[in-house]
Amino acid sequence: MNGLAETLAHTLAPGLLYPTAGAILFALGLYGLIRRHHLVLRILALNIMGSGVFMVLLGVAARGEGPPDPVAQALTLTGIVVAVSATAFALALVVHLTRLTGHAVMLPGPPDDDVPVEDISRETHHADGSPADPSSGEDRPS
Amino acid sequence: MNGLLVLFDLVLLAGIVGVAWRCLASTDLFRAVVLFITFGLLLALAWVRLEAPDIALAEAAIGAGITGALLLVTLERLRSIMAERHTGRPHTPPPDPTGPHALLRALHDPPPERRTFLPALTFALVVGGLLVTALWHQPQSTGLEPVVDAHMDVSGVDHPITAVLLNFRAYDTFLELAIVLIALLGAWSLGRHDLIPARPAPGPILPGTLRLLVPVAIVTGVYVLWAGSHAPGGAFQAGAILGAAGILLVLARPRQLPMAPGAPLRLGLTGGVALFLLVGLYGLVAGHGFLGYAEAWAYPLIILIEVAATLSIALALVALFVAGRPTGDDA
Amino acid sequence: MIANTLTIILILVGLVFFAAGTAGLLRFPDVYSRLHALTKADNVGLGLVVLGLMFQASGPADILKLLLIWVLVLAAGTTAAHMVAQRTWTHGEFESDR
Amino acid sequence: MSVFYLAAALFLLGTILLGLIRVLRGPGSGDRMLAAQLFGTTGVTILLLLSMTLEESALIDVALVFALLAVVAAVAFVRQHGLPEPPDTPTHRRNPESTESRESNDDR
Repeated sequence: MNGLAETLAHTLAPGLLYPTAGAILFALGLYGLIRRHHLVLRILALNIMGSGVFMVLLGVAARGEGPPDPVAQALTLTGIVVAVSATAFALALVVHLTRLTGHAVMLPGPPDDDVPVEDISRETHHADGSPADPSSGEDRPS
Repeated sequence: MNGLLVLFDLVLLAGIVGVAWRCLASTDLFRAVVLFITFGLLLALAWVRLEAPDIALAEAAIGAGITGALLLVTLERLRSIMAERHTGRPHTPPPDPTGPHALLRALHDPPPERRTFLPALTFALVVGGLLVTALWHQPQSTGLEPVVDAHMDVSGVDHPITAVLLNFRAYDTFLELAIVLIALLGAWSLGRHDLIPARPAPGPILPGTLRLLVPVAIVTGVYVLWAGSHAPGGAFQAGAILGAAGILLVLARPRQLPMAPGAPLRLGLTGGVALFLLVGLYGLVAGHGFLGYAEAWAYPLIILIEVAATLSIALALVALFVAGRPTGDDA
Repeated sequence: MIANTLTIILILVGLVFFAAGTAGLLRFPDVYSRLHALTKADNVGLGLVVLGLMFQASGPADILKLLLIWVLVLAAGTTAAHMVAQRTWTHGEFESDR
Repeated sequence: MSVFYLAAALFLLGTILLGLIRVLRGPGSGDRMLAAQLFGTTGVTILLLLSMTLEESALIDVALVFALLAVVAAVAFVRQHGLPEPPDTPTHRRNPESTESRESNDDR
């Protein structure tokens, strides 16, 4: 009984609980990165993976007695600023890609060089059930 | 007390993982972005629990102020580009979002195909399982805390994280400032910016709030920068706060402000890296090694670098938010 | 002792307002009524908690910071509510953009 | 006393998790934004309570920064409409007059 309580206390200490959650976040982000196609969602998935890494770092830093490891915290701080700059750059790239090709979606399969980009974007709209109607925006009252 | 703390940790972590999962499972991008903003808020609470108030401060400024605004504005840019391409005419008034048309597809991602489910799940489970196993079997160690603690008296500051960032591992910070600058150069290489138009604010509330918030943000930024030498705070957090205030100003300004002229803007953006490099080279010449300081000079030099780095980070974050080279500097 | 009791009472009443705000956010039928519910949590809920914590603050600097936080959240809540309401009024409730 | 603060913080964390239902259901983006706004305020309160429990006065600064920047996302949400066309091509070079007229259209 005493052994069980001890194991439980050991398992639920922040130094072990948070790194575990960080690993779960990393795996979750990886899963989302593989399965979702919209580039903004993929950037969010990458950010979630990054947060998982930060959580592992900070959790390991907070292990044991005494104050947490300042080197790991400083590295995380650096990482957060780098992550936000990279996110901003990636989002700028997505906007530019959308301007050039008309969609912000990474399509499955190898790119087909013969098909114009416009057609690919129409296909996605048909695929999810509602046909794209290029003229529908025009008879909107302004 | 301890049981309650464990319960708090468990609820918080369940919330964080749940929010991340729903965010990545959303078909509606707006929903995903709001969930991501909430994710940032919960993360800040987690950093507090991990005794990392410095990180929580940075997460608060970046998560609440910068990432949210960046994602929301990106969504609107995508919507506006798609609207223009689909109607074949410039997007003049905002598109009517209640209309049943393909415009909204810009902010929509269909659910993923079934055939990627098993491979993706297996891969993620294997990677996650390996990570958890590795973390659970990691030997106990105190990390570098005793080493940092033993050298605090030569660092020139009283806050261990600032000492690590600007003295013991200054090259990290130097390269990080360079990366921020490179990200900005990348964004500028994509062309000129889409300026969010200045608009007369409807009603007195928004200008009133701006008049309250922007000065308080500047004071808070300076305070956080000053606090960094002895308590949680420092150049990144202060830069993020000032950057968020700048983004607020870019978003909400009621009149077209005069464009920042090219040369001072570029000087401000590169100031942090340039000053850091100069100090580093001086250290090399004076025999303290690259990015080393003489002990007596450590405090003033750290403060000098931090001020320049704060300004550079704030300017770079605002410029990254605007995304694109400033107009009117073809020369 | 009296200060502790006051703190506990004020925080408990503040929590009631937060619970009511969340309940309103979940139960009310449209944007405008939800907005009404959550501004109560902003203004009164946080206000009461701040007032309660002031009795425990360690110095005048902390008291001023607590007051400043409350004022800032008041301004943010007012502005956000006003602007969301205005956007909903002019652009519709966006029932279809899910 | 600190147990009371912690219990209160836990309660508020619970209200955030409940409020997530509104973000998931929507239906409108305004509803989702309002929920995020409420989470911001609740987060500030949790931080204040935790600063008492953990006796870490730096957390008041974190709460201050959250309170300061709580409005940015909401402003971005409202003011994002009516971005101009891509300014990359010479025909789309910005000029102030056209911006003004377009904006007055937007705000009608």
